[in-house]
Amino acid sequence: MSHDFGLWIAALLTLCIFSFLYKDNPFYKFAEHLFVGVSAGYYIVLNFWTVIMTNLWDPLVKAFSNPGTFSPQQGDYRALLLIPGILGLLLFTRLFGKIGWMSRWALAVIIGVYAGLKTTGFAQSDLVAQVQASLQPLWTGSLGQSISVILFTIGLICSLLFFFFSREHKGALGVASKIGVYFLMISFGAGYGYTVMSRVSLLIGRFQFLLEDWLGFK
Amino acid sequence: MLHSPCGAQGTTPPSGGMPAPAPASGLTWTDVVNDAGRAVTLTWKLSPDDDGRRVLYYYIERSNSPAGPWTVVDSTIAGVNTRTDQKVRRNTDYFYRITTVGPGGKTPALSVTGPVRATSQWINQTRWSVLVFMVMFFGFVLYFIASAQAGRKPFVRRIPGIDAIEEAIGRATEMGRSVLFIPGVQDIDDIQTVAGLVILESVAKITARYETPLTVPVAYPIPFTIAEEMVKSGYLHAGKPDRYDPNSVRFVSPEQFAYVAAITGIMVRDRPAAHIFMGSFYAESLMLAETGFSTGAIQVAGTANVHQLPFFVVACDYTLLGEELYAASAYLSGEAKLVGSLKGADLLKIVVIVTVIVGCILETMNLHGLTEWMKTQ
Amino acid sequence: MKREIPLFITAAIGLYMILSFFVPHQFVSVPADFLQQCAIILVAFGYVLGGANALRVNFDTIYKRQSGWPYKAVLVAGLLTTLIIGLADGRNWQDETTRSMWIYNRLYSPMQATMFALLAFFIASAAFRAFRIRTVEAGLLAVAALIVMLGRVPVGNWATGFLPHWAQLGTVQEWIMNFPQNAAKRAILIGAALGVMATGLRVILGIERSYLSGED
Amino acid sequence: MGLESIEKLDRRWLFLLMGLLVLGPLIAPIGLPLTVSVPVQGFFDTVAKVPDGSTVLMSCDYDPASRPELVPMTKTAMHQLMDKNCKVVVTVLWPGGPGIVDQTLREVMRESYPAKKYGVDWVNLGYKAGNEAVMVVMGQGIANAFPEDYTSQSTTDYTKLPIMRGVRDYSSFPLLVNISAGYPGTKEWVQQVQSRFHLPMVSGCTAVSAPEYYPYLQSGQLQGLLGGMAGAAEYEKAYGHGLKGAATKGMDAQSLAHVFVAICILLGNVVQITRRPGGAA
Repeated sequence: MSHDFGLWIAALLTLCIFSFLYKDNPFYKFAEHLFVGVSAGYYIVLNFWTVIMTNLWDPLVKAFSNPGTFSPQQGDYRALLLIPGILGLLLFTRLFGKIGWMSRWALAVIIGVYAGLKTTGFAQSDLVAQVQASLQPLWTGSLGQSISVILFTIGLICSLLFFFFSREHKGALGVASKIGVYFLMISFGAGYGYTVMSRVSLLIGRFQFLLEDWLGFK
Repeated sequence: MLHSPCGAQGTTPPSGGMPAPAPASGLTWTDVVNDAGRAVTLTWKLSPDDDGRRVLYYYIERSNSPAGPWTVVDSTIAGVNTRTDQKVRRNTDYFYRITTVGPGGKTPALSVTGPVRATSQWINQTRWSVLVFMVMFFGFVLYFIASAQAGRKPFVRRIPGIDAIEEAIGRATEMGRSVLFIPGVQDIDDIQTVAGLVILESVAKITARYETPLTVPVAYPIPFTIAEEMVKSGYLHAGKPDRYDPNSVRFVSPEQFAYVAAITGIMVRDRPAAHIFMGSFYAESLMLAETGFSTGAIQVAGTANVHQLPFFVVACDYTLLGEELYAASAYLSGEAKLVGSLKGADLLKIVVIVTVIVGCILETMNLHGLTEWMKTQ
Repeated sequence: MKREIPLFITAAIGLYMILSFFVPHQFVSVPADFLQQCAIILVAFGYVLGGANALRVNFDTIYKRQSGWPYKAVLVAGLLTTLIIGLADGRNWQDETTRSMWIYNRLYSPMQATMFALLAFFIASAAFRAFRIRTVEAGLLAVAALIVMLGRVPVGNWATGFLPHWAQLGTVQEWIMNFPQNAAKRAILIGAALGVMATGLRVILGIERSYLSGED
Repeated sequence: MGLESIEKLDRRWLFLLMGLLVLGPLIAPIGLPLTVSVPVQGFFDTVAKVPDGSTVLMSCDYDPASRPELVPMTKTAMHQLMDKNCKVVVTVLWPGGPGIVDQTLREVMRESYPAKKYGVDWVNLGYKAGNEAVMVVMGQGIANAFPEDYTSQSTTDYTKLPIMRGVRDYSSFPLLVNISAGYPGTKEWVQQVQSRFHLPMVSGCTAVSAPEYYPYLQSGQLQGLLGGMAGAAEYEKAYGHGLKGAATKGMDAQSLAHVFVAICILLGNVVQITRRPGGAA
């Protein structure tokens, strides 16, 4: 058995969480609340040191202590970081009822940036690139391979038709979307089976921690 | 990037009496296109001694004048004759030379290349295909929105998973228990979170109408802030702003599994009768859905994360798959404008299918034009 | 004005970000980088709001002695301790020997790994209940799951070792992943991309704007 | 137990069974049938062909998250090399790795080779930041990239670390053993070192990244590949010597768990079919 105090804490918390499998109990409740508190605190600290200090405070200090080096056209827009600094402080107006509407400016900036970025990002990586990758020769010279590719193409088209919203799924569209559902179901089943391995590995990892590190069982 | 701690000064001791390698030569440069003028690509002829023993690396050295002083900006291993310098300032003249490094010492190239100048471009030439698809899509959507506003409300098929949301809330009301809404485990930069939060507004409208308590634990702070607005707005639009409970929307923790621990706690202790999962989910999907199932609640889920759909499909009563999640907000609101955008997406699906069929035929005929055109960077 | 200004900000920034995807020139790309930086910083400010909400809700419960209040006290204590130690540790709070790292290694990371490991159990209980072959769809789901799951461990190949190579579980498993599974996955990705684009457009054009429409 | 009681089975029985099936083999391995596949045999044979007494480079590029898969490989490889009286120089390119790697190797040495000495028969040079750049610098001289070992002793002080006397650059090693969890790892070693210095190389990697490395195996750039826990277990079998391998135990647990989930699916269906007269679905 280990004589490391920290290891004991870690092992006991591990057991507290496993106890949830039997039923909800005070040990699990304790671990759950501790975990929520510690992790929330951790993320606040993380964002403070890695974003607020690194991306905002340090560049601002540099920009204002040494103004000569400020050159926006080369991507050095440090002094302008005052803007997000102020908008960020405006977020706190939410805590003071009446003027809470000012926080929406910050929200508007965040939403605008991500809506624009993701719209183009997905258009490229998940629309054009995925379609592009699906353009493949249907006859590859080998019968087995060709059948697989044709099957792939049919599956792709039918599954896409399943997502058709503006027509009732009847007639030809009904047949195609039904085939699409079959493909989706195979995909979900396969996805489930594929994941079993890594989940079991995680459990093995936890048991090894308890057996080897904590109990010293080799 | 200066890789070597030995740097340009070179402390490599000559060993075994091997002579310094012959220099590399013929350095040429091209400006990297489709960028903001921040990179140049350099290509050179390998040293004649580059035979696997006598040359170790090439240092790429840069200077602002042909006379030096030279700084090593990058290096390649022997046998590699090209590198892109991504640390240049645009519209600035540079001079480059290649220094060949071997066990026997270092030899700078005999000539210097320059002035080298990186410039920026106004359009990314590799993204025309994306632009075409996007313009087409936006055109379709705007057209159908306009036509919907003109009074022609487009038809939308039933989406059972979405109808199930109201049913689930109805049952929670009958049982006198609450509704639990989970807007996913990702931050606002994931558009699924936005979609989930938009659905939350419709859900809040229904719970306000039925006067059923609503609990919304949120993982990240900005979605939490928006969720507050959404729930307030839902209660306002249902005409019951006084029923809004400021404690119904709670910030929990961005740590995925701490968030899950808290939610499973709510599930087994408060016993909500309806669980609605709408947004981006990862490994925790199965844990949420299985624990939720064991409490006997009606569960409706929706996510576009392909790898997690299996777990919702097997453990929830209804699951919105991929695009259905995004369609849900339009469908729930029933607003003609929003529904118009669904019709636009359908039309683009036809375009995609035609592209796939035509593209596969072209590829089979050994014509690669379309595939090449659709390659992006 | 309380609604129009935010709507205008979202529309202008959103369209600008779309433009910056196609135009690499510095007049466009540099402000676009700056806007992204802004979003990251604003999101970080949000954490303080989140922390304040967590403390308010939980202090409320503790103060009113509602059921489970001692656990809420554990939560608050955990949050404040981690926060104070993390700030006191200074910039190098993630060094190997700090108290923050002790909290991370001994509290945070074992609990996280154990929660994650619980999935192995749920995967069994869901399999028992949910893979019942009532319809063709459910049958495909169950059969695909069985093949892929067994094809990924040596036992599967051992059990089908007498068959020709192409019919062994490992090979079939790989084929399912590469063709049918991939086809459906790609269709979902393409559909979801259209959904993202539609949602993005609706947000940018201000058709979807409830996030800006509280009571005042 | 009647079928109705299976139908109403408390899922906690399933949890318990799952827990026991994973825990059991970890305590008492059963040794389910394993066939050593070609890439694993290649790994074993390549290591076996290294001249006895030569110095081998082993880069352990992973962190604790990959422990169940990669630690057993590391141990078996160390065993195989030590049995041949080889000397082993260990490097780490993952920031979270040195702790677990050092602990693993010291354990192997303490338990199985107490006569061999740190600094003489093996050395752990620890972690160096820089990914591929470190590989490149190592080509100039191992001591240039790693001026100190994990215990902060100078790698050029041959009185403390006599093993380093015979180590100059990649040409000092007849073999590179890479245990890799992703980036930087096998792909980078192949591109930066194997293809450049023609240093024979074998790799052990996680199950997730194995398909990515198969092409290197086909092209002969890798002489052997261990993929995930299954690869580690097969390697333990190939090595033999009655090694009580963690991967063999883990693989037993993994296989039993998979079979158990499969039985859950089948049992669910048995209940389903027998519940309805005629068994029609």
